Amino acid sequence: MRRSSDLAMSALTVATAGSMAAALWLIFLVAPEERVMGAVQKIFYVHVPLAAITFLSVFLLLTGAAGYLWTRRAGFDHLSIASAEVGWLFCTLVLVTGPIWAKPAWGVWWTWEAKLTTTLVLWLLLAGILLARAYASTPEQGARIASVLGVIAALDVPIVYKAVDWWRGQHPIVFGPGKTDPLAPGMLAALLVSMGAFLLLFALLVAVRARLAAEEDRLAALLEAAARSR
Amino acid sequence: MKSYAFLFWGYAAVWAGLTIYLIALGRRLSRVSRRLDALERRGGGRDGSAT
Amino acid sequence: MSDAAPRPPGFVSASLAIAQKDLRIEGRTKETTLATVLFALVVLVVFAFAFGGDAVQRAGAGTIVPGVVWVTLAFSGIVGFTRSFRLEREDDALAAVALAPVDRGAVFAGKALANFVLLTALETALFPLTSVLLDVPLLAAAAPLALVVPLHTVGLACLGTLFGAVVSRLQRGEALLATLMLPAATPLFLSAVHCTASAIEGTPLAADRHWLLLIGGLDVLYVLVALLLFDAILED
Amino acid sequence: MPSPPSGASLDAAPLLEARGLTRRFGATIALEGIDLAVRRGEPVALFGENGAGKTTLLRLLAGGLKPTAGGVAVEGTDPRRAGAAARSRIGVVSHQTLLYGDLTAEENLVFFATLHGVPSPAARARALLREVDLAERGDDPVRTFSRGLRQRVALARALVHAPPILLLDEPATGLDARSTAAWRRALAEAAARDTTWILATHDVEEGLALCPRWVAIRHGRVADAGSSRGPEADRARARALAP
Repeated sequence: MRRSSDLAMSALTVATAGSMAAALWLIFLVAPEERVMGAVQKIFYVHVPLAAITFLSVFLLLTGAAGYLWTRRAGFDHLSIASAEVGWLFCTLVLVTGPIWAKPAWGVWWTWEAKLTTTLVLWLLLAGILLARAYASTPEQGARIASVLGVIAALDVPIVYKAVDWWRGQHPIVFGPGKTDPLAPGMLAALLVSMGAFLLLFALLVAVRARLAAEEDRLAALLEAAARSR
Repeated sequence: MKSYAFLFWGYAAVWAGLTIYLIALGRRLSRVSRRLDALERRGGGRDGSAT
Repeated sequence: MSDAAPRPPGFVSASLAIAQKDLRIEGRTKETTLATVLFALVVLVVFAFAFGGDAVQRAGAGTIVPGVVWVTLAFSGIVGFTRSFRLEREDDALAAVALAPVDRGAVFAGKALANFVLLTALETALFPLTSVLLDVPLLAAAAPLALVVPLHTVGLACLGTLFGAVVSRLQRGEALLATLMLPAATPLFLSAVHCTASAIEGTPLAADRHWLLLIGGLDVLYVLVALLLFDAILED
Repeated sequence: MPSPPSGASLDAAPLLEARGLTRRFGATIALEGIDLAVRRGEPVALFGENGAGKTTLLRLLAGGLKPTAGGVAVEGTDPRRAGAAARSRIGVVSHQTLLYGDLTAEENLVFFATLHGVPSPAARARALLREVDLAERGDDPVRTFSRGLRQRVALARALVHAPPILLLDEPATGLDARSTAAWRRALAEAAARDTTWILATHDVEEGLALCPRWVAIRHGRVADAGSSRGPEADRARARALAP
């Protein structure tokens, strides 16, 4: 069984690398340069997939966390660990690429717009979950507490978005060139391929991280068994 | 053109972040499997499948 | 025992017993009240230093006061939430409560109720203090505030109790309370600040219907989530 | 697992029974396949080193912890399944007092009596305070008590709903000789009112004195069991366990 999962993992790695290369080729060599923003608009092709996948990871987190609380199966907790950690990484990259794109495009690093603010709050919530797990006195307690926090965070995110939206009122700032200008065909292809590539990368990272969690569990069990038989 | 500097840093940040995470993950994974291998070899004959 | 057999108390009477117990302890030690009110006063003073004494006159009461009040409440509240579970952990009395034939949700409800009462007591001290120190006529806005503030205090008490329970299980976890709780409280704060500003500026509450609906929904959601999750939090 | 016969009757369902009780904390196995039956009027001493799983076993028996596998039956029903009804058949005294230090002894007892739905909590609290010889200290905060006195209040707290089973986890650890004597007297009075207990302890002599049967656990499994009233060899085996 381990061999077949190894095979799947290798296939996923190859697919990720291939699609990532294709995405980069499309982004830099095929997609036309945006007329208003210029070359910097090309950050869009990584920023948007990263952001979309960050919010996808919240769904995975909710699944893992609620599933663990319901069934107490370790597999759900491994999913919850992986989606929280990889989601946090992607969220960090979204928060880094966003301002780098916004500064030359709109002249500001940051604005308290609903999507940005929600992403920032999500980053804090995910960081809190990772931190709380590190503070737990046993892995089992960490899993339980992180699951509780994961459920709260996942339920909170849409409400945060709505509240921030009302808080700021309707703002004319348009994020994503799609609304000012229909995407040129080359742009759309680059975006879609890039989205696919980052999805594969996300899947790969989550799978590897979940497997690490499973292996760590197995190691702990073996150490325990060894201590017992001595 | 200044815009290219932003583009460069944007992509640099993404790839740096992903690379660092991948390296960290790979190191943790190899350390765990090294320890697992050592344990399984030592306790090969005995019941090594506690979970 | 020869007399009538014990019959497990219902949800409401169990939570009332727990709230009453918390408030009785507080009545005896007055630790939470003293600590939170003094802390609130300190935060207010720090705000006055930070903004300059006449900030309210320059920027307008609606801009400054709601933020000051809710930041102060959140941070002093955290002092109280920490204490609320410290008294359960000291001799692990909560373990004995958990062994009683009582729903864990009732434990949450009781402690949240006690925290709500303590927060309300803190607010009755905080609003007059703010009014005096920042020189804003809050008395004029007393009626809408009396609706808006308790509505948000319910949410704050629920979140504080929920997260207070979470960090009380972690080793040295109390330091994490603010870090974990405040991001989750984002919608609550946005709503609290907005509605309080409306109340102070005299905007009719009808204009904030959607906010009031949101906070009402949030209060319900927080209670439901807490009732569902409290069992898992208190398991060990 | 060996369950040596004893003098007591073997009639009705055991008061408290564990079958194949297993508990893992993540990968750590705290208990594995514990079988244990406690019959009315036949207290059991639980011996074992620190970390052997005594506390985990008592918490599983009390229903405060979910077993990973196996089950517990209190008078034939599962406390997790039967919930409130079965949980009110058990009282717990632990190393910690499980009391509120800022409340008086009486207030503590009234509070827990209320949570257990005892008909008239105040009267019950006063009766219990008399029983553990603390009637005149009832209005003092528990914080002001010595450890010996606190453990007596803790015993009263465990008895508040008159449970037929007491789970005692190192209750007398750290008590001086006089407090221990007073504590044992209180326990003996409870026994006179048809209370049975499981006593987890380091102190083999105490366990043998207070319980007619003993069970030793090691690494989360039942390692040995015997009688404290039967042949001397049984007691010697228990003593040999002492670290």
